[in-house]
Amino acid sequence: MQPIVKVKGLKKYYPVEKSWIDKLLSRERRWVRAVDSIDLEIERGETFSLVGESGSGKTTTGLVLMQLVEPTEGEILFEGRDIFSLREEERRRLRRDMQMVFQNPYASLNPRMTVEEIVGEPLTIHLGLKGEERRGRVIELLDIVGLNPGKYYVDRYPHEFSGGQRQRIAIARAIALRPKFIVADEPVSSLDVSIQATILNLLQELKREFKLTYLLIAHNLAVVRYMSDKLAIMYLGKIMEKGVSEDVFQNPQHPYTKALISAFPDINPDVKRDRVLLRGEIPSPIAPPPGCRFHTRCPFRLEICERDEPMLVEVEDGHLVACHMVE
Amino acid sequence: MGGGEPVLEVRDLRTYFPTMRGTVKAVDGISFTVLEGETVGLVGESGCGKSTAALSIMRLVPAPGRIVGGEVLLRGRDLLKLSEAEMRGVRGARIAMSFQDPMTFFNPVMRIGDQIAEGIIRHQRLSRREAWEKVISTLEVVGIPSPRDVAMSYPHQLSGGMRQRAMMAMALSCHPELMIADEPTTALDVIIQAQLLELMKDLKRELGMSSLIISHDLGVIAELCERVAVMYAGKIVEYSDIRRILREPRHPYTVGLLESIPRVGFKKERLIGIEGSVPDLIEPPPGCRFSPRCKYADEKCKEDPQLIELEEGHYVLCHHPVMGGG
Amino acid sequence: MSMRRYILRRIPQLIPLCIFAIVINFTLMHLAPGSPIDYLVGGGEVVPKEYIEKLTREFGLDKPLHEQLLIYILNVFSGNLGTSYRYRTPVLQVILERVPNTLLLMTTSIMFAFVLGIFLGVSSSKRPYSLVDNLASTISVLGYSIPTFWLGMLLIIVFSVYLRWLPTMGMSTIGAQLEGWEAVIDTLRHLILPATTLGTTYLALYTRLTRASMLEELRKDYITTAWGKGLDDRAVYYRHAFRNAMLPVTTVLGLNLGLMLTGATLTETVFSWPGIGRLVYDSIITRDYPVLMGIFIIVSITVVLANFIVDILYAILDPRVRYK
Amino acid sequence: MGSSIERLSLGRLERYSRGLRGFWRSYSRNRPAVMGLAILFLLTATAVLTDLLDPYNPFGIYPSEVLLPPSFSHPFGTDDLGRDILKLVMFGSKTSLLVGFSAVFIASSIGIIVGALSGYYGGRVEDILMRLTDMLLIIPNFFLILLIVALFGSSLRNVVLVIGFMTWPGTARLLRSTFLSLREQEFVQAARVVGASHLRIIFRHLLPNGIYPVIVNSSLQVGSAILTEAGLSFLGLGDPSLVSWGRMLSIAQMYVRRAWWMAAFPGAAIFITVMAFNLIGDGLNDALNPRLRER
Repeated sequence: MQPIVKVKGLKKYYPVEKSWIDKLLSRERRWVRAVDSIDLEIERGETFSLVGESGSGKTTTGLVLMQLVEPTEGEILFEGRDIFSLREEERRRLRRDMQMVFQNPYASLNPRMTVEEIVGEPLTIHLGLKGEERRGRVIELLDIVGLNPGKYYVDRYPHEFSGGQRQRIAIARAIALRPKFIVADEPVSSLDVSIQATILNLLQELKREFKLTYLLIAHNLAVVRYMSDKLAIMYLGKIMEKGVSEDVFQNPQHPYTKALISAFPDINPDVKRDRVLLRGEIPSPIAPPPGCRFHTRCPFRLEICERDEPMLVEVEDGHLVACHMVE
Repeated sequence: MGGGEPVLEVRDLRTYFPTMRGTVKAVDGISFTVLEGETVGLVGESGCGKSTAALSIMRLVPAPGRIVGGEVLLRGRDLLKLSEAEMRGVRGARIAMSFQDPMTFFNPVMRIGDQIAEGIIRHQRLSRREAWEKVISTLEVVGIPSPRDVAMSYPHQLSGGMRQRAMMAMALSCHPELMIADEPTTALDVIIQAQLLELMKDLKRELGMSSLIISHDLGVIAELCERVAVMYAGKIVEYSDIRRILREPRHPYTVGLLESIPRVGFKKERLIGIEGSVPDLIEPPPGCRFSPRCKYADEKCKEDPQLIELEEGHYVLCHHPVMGGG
Repeated sequence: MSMRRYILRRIPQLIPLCIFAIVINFTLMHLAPGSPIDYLVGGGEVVPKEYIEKLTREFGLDKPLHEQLLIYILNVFSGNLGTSYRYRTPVLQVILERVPNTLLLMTTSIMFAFVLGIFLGVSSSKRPYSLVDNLASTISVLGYSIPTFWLGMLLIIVFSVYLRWLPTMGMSTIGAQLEGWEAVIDTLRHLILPATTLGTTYLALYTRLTRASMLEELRKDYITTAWGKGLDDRAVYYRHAFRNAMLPVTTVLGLNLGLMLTGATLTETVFSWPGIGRLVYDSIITRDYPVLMGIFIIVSITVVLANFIVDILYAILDPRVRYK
Repeated sequence: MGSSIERLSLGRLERYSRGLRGFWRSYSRNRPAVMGLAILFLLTATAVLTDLLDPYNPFGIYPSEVLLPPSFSHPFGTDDLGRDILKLVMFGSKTSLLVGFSAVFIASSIGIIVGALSGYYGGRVEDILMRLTDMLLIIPNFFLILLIVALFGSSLRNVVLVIGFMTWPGTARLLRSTFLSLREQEFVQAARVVGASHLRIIFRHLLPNGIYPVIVNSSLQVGSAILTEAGLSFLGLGDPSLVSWGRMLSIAQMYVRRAWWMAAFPGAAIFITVMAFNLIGDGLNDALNPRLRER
């Protein structure tokens, strides 16, 4: 079957501001290599997670996918069509199929719009709905996301809602046009733990009900494990490991993945884990280390790691790792 | 571990904020104790009053908030009865506090070293040069590889992890009897968070300090603390040692909280979560504040529950404590 | 980044600003009714023919427009701003003669306003809505709204006309041949009213800015940290809040320098203080356009330079700018 | 705010009136600001009604009544031509308000357009626009206005146009910086994801959230435009065919020793008017600033 989303050789470099001295000396322009050549395939109906720390490039990947940012290089195929070769009009139509849920529900809802206007906006833009018809649909959507009865909520402003409720409104907006694919960028990380669970469950239910495909962007490995079918671990703009979620969690291959998993504090009081502690901090994406990008912090570093960049290699069925150790 | 004299005793502490719409009872009668050499956790979701509780202990509640009642005993002496000048001698010297986001909690135009030295100069009457020597050695203690460079830096030049370490160093610099850490790892990435958690465990072993850790993350609390108080809507709803709370939570809120947390350790088919949202603290629900979200709630829950000791050292504020764990 | 590099990086931004002012002048000269010659010698009265020819040559008025502009810019940079119609001397000389007087007036008022304004601003920020705060707020609202020239006239009416304590106008008593200390005291007596007038405007500005900025800083997290270290009021307010509060104050003051010069102009007019401002008034009355244009250029360049200095000051105060 | 409390749905009209009432509640808490508003009403009424009620000719000469001090028949006294100062002051209000409002209308329109465009699109043209804005912002604009008015004539129309065209950069800068920060906000990105057009984003999402500082600023700008006009007139660059407070003061200068009232009353009028706008600006700022609103 054709994957719903296919990312090929995606690169996104942001230029670094040059001072006039640099211009005068015609120094080379420097780039922040936010995403540096990654490939992804997302199958219909699955939840694919992008995992990494801040600065890993996971959010940028999501923004490019949602056409909020133009890629530097590479292509993105949605149902086989390269979205960046489409005309403006077609691209806008594509938004009916691709939607997004943002990280911070306190920032993602326009504070001067009512819930009806917020959730109804895509309906007006794409279907030209107005008045009672639109209102009815919005109420329906609110009921679906668990804000029921919807009619008590349609006329309120975002500031009258708690964080969890706001995220529900944002989700209602995202599913308003019955999209096929949703990018969820850290959808619960700014919510309280007890609320997180309810939102995650809602996302799961909606996925089943509307046959959605998710790209989940998250740093919380526990959330990722709970939600995803497949995942890719990113570090400094590159994919370090990817595969079926359970394979990766039960049998992590890349030292970075191991470090990530062991770093996560757990509430199980009986397990004493041996942490794979990493030294130092994530290097600057302007001048990423040569060879394997992770070698500066890797506890198992070999000489070759400083020279050659490891390729993604399949270690078991569908489980790929970019590390010289496993080659 | 533990078992010593109490360093800090908080009794029936109340801190209220008058607002246009009414009084917000941010902290509404909480009591707990930190023993010599012990680490106590204060856990709860945003808006439950845990940070206000910490600021109340330091008597740093921002206006218009006010401590309206209770006692804060530091080795038996009520801090709320001290004059402002006496209290200044306590802050930073006997109780030190580190804050959540070191970027905003450091003065942006002052060198890190000067900011740490300031407290040392104030409390230990050292010269600037001597203070700086102490700064450097304290920065070494918190595992900063090139302490001199870091001391000479401005906050924006450091990474988040470094800033958090420097913040730790600032709190430790005067050897306080009690250290309060407000969300010590929240602003950090997992890997850096792990580094910091290990550091805090090391420090605890080496210095044997008493501390109070405030966090929304039970995982962090579970790694660092011996005892934990769970806060909900301005009150402590459960209070016991950490293992007992994780294994046999008794308050429905604690149970719900534990069931909401996804684990990295194993895949779970379904999380439970707690429906509804944190109540308005101006007009809290009558009786038990958790009752509107509680599946066990009944008529009785409209009355104020009392803190009961279910077994030794395990307190619950509930009419219907859950039996047999979550 | 070092301070030197920072300054170096800023310098090229100055030149276009200066040129911009000159280009405006040049454009106005050509757009305004009459020929550019009128705006180089002024008047409209009969000017000797050879002088017109000399100017035409000097400013290349027979050349194409873009060359003229270039010649004009070069002329301005070498100090040639034309000739005053009224004084029959080079404009630059006329203006420069007045600069010290304006500087005396402005520095006196600024010093008075700076010290008092910052004191008021800081004290009112310590206790918002207290008596001091209300006083400071009232002063700043009043001082911000009061027309400088009116305040000057009121002071003259009260202190010179009715009380007869202080002189009405000028910088020195006319006719009195004073020397040494007596001359200094005489000047100071003349200075009091204009300096108070001008100072009131600045006072309002400083008080308002300092108060707002201090309140903003005192709300920030690092202030909690400072209290948490056990520091006393003085350390928290001055070592921490004040230094940060001065950052926006310096920027806004740089931008408000034009406003301050406006105040100076109007004050000088009221008190016949022989500075640049009074020169503006006299030039308007006598239609001495070359001087008026010259003043615009000089004032613009001064403001641009002052802003440059403010920027550097800012970088000294704020390491985040320096090390970006 | 009590999100669990059930409330019946509200109509659009009711929502707006609710918003308006909320605004007024916080605005009216600021007593000086209410006073400012009252003064503004009074002034507007004066400006409108003077013409209608009193066909008094402000340009006549009354030699028998020259320089009379305030009295019952002339509460503000008379000037050097024997005219009643109270009436002149009333006539002057029209000039001041006209200059203030129209100049600021021009300045705000330009400022909003330039600021919105450069804040939203931020391309090459906008770069240049912003350079121009910054330069105009630094160049001392009173001197520039003065120069232009001196060269091109001091008719009311010129004065208004020049003030209007020279004072927009502040607004542009303000709106641009607001737009720049709003543009990065998630709700604007969300609008893009939903497929909103540029115009829709500007008008439905950015402007409603970014216009408030501009409104506050405009109110303050009316005050300073009035001051600028008064300053120009005082320096002899006012419209000679109109009564203006600044011109009255300019003439009063010559009679400072003999007739204090000639200076006192027109000046007080300028002072009170400018203060009214400043107070209104402060009040709007407090009422529209969400951070201060909850207190």
